[in-house]
Amino acid sequence: MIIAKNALPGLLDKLIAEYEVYAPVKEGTYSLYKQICQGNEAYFGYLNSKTPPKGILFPQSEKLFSYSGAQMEECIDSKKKVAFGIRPCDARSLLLMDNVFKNDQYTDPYYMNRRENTLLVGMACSDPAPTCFCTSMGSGPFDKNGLDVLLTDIGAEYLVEEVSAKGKELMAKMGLSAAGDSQKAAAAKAKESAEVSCRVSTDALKAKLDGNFYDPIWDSIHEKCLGCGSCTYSCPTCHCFDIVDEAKDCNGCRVRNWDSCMFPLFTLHGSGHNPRTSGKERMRQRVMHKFKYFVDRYNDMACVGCGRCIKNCPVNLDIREVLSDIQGS
Amino acid sequence: MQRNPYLPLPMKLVKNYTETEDKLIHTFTFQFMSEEDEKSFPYMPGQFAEICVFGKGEAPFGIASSPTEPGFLKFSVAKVGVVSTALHLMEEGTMVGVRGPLGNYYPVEQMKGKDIVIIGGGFAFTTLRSLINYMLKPDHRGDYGKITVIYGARNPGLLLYKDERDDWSRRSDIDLICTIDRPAEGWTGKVGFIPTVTKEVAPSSENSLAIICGPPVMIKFTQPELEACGFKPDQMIMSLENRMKCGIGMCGRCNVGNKYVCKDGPVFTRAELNQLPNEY
Amino acid sequence: MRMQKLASAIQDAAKKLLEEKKVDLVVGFSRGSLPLRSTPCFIRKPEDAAKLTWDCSCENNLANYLRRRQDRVAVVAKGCDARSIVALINENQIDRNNLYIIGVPCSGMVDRVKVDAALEGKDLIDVEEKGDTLVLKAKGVTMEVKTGDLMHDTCKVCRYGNPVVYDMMIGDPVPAKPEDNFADVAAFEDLSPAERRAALAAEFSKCIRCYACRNACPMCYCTECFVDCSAPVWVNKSTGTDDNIMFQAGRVFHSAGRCADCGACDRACPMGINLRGMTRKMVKEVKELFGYETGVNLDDKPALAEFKADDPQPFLVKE
Amino acid sequence: MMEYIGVDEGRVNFAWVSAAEGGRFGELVKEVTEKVKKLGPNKGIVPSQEAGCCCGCKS
Repeated sequence: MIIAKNALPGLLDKLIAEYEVYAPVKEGTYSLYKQICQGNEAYFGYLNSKTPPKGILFPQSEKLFSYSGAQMEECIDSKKKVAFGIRPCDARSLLLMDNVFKNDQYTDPYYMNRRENTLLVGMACSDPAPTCFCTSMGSGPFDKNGLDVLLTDIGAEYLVEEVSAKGKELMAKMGLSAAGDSQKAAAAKAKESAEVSCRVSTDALKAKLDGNFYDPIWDSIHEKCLGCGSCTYSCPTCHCFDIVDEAKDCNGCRVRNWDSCMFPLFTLHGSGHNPRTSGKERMRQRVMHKFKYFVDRYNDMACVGCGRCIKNCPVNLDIREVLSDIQGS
Repeated sequence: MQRNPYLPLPMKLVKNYTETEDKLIHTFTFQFMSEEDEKSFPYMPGQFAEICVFGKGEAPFGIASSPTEPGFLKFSVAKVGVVSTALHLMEEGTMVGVRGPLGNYYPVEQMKGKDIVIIGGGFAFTTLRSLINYMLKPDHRGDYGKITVIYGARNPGLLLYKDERDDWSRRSDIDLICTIDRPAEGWTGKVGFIPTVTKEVAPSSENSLAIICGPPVMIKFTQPELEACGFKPDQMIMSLENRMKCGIGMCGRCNVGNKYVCKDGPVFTRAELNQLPNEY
Repeated sequence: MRMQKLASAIQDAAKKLLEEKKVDLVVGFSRGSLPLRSTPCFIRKPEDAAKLTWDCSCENNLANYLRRRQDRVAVVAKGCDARSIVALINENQIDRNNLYIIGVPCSGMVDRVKVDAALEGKDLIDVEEKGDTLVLKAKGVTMEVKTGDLMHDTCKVCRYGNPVVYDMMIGDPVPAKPEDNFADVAAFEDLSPAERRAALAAEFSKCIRCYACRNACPMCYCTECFVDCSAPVWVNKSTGTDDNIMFQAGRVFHSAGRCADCGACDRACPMGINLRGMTRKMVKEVKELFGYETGVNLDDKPALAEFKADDPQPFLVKE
Repeated sequence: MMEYIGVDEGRVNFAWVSAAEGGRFGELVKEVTEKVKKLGPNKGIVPSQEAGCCCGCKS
């Protein structure tokens, strides 16, 4: 199907009537995923948002339940949502996170409930950024898996391809005109021309990480890292969280916040002992978790190559260089 | 959708008993509110639970009571952080939340037909008490061979479960050896660090398993003594402690190597630990 | 090409220091992995000194890496780094005789946020320095911009471009800039409390509590930061706007008389929040009340560590 | 600084009272209490519409 660019706000308004619609909104020199009230607030000028759309399903601060004394009241959000304009790499990150929030014994109701009630309307990347390396991490500028609908920019219009049954059912209600052959050809041409310039080889990575825990290379890798949480909080596949209570005497709520393995408090024992004392252990944990432990447990690398950690690092510590240094050592 | 794993089970504090002379460790007894609550909490020795003090927070503690003692849960807690301090000041009758049972448990099946050596140090004797009571239950006792318990602490005032220890020392089917680091007046038992006492007792490693719980330094020096007695890595079982929040293998903080201490542990054999980096 | 001359001068200096074993480590900048980005680097072998570079994007404050070091270190320090080093020496965090300072006069570093704004979100592919302008190349866009327009706000009012302390100076001093009149702070002060609250709420609702501002600041080195403290909970760890503001206010209070206004917090913030809006208020207060500027000379004691009889007390309630 | 980030004037007061000046301390407390009472309840740093629930979660 086809939708004209200037008709997009109208389509969004139709969606807003039925769903909570999240779309990238312009915020100074970058865009963020926010819930929009009108279609025209959405802005697709930036290639990708500053912080990942995982915040829609796994918000940075989320009330698990509120209580007064022993009376507890769950706050599970099961409203119908649409994440509009999500890039293929972010969609893949949600697939990776599903492994975490639904393991063999437990299911996280907060994330999974939202996950089942959220439709992912994706937008293909016509010109990927120099920091993108999604094709090396199992995704791609036009990769469809994880998405319900995929929009492709062909000049004045978007080609709309339904990917999943839910996507088909959603788009059927929108009453869009069918796509002509010329538009389909234009979309195919756009697909060819979208070329991810950066390649990161990872074939020797897992084998290397299996054996190099005590390798002195870790001393040099972390040296310029300031230990802030900027990379982990802008990463779509980082899922670590902290649970704290916010209460006055015995009324309050239990809150789940994002947490980062780069903070010392992450592993500080009550006795004061901290297994990860310095930045070296913490940086090693971050790389090991994404490229070895996650692979050991879920057979996938916890990275989709979106490049946000490269752009947001205050000291330009580039994960691509870290990976090539490790494989080269 | 399954039960929400983050929601604790309401329980009532019925006993807040000061366990040690220096008042740093209290044993708390919580009572289930209903029969069906108790059924939703089937646990085994070695597992732990997150105790939620409303208004303060949540913290993980090993379950000290044994499944063979129905109706309540016991925890021995040292006063260290926000939650444990709030627990220590809690009057009996207050409601708390308990989330669990979490983690794996001592391999009771694999221990059947074997001699068991239990070595506990300091206040890490909670889950060991649960295991001992579980094994001493009349219909379980027959499954296990000789039980030797070596339990040490800095001074007599720090040894937990005084009355139970007297009962165990009177029994013939369990060999309890209590030791303290330095001589103290009025103490008639052994004196010496746990590694030296282990050397003296020299438990035979033939068809037996050793379970060690205690501060890392104690484990570090006791392990070679056991190896000297012929214990192989897969015959030594340990329980690890790490900072935990979710307890269900999602929040990503308690991992040692690719294993989550809260879900794949806290009980590991020395052989498993040898494959993991020593980052704990 | 002034910057190229500086870069090779720095390389030679570092090479000489390492060869003569005067220092074990040289902390400087090397080319970053992105255009117009340089990244801190640690040189231990003389032959690696060639990696060192100097251009208008060496924006990080290297004083962060010099605290509590046992080995002898040389650092390539621009004006603001030197002030932070002096402040840290005054607080006994750096041992002066273990530190060799290679001073580099700095006329200002480029602000990435301003480059993004100029390119309207397109990614920078290449950059070329031509005299005092920069040619920015992105996909389908090439523009030439005066470097002065892209400079950090800090650098526009920086009066200490020439390092205040150094063992060796590279390149000729830069002309001093006019007195800083804290116009931005005065403008914010003139707003009504309600307007101020609304402006701060809008700014700090973007904060994701990644603590890059705290970790990039050379003066923030507490072992347990008040944010991580759980007994008592000074600030909630969730990202409520009021908690974000209280976190930043707490941080600013702790930097009273210690903040050298180097702008490292602003540069590190991924969300582009104007943190200096708050920190500079404290710098202005300390300057007005005690006539004290941080990190300007070595024998100064930190402003709040000493008192004089004639210290003004305008804030006391007069009965 | 507190006023700079939006706390209304008059809510933050400093005074230097020696341990001996009991009377002066009493007066000061009375005076500050009246001043703050006139200002009314403190609406907090963030405009009220967002400080509704107890934590920062937007949900």
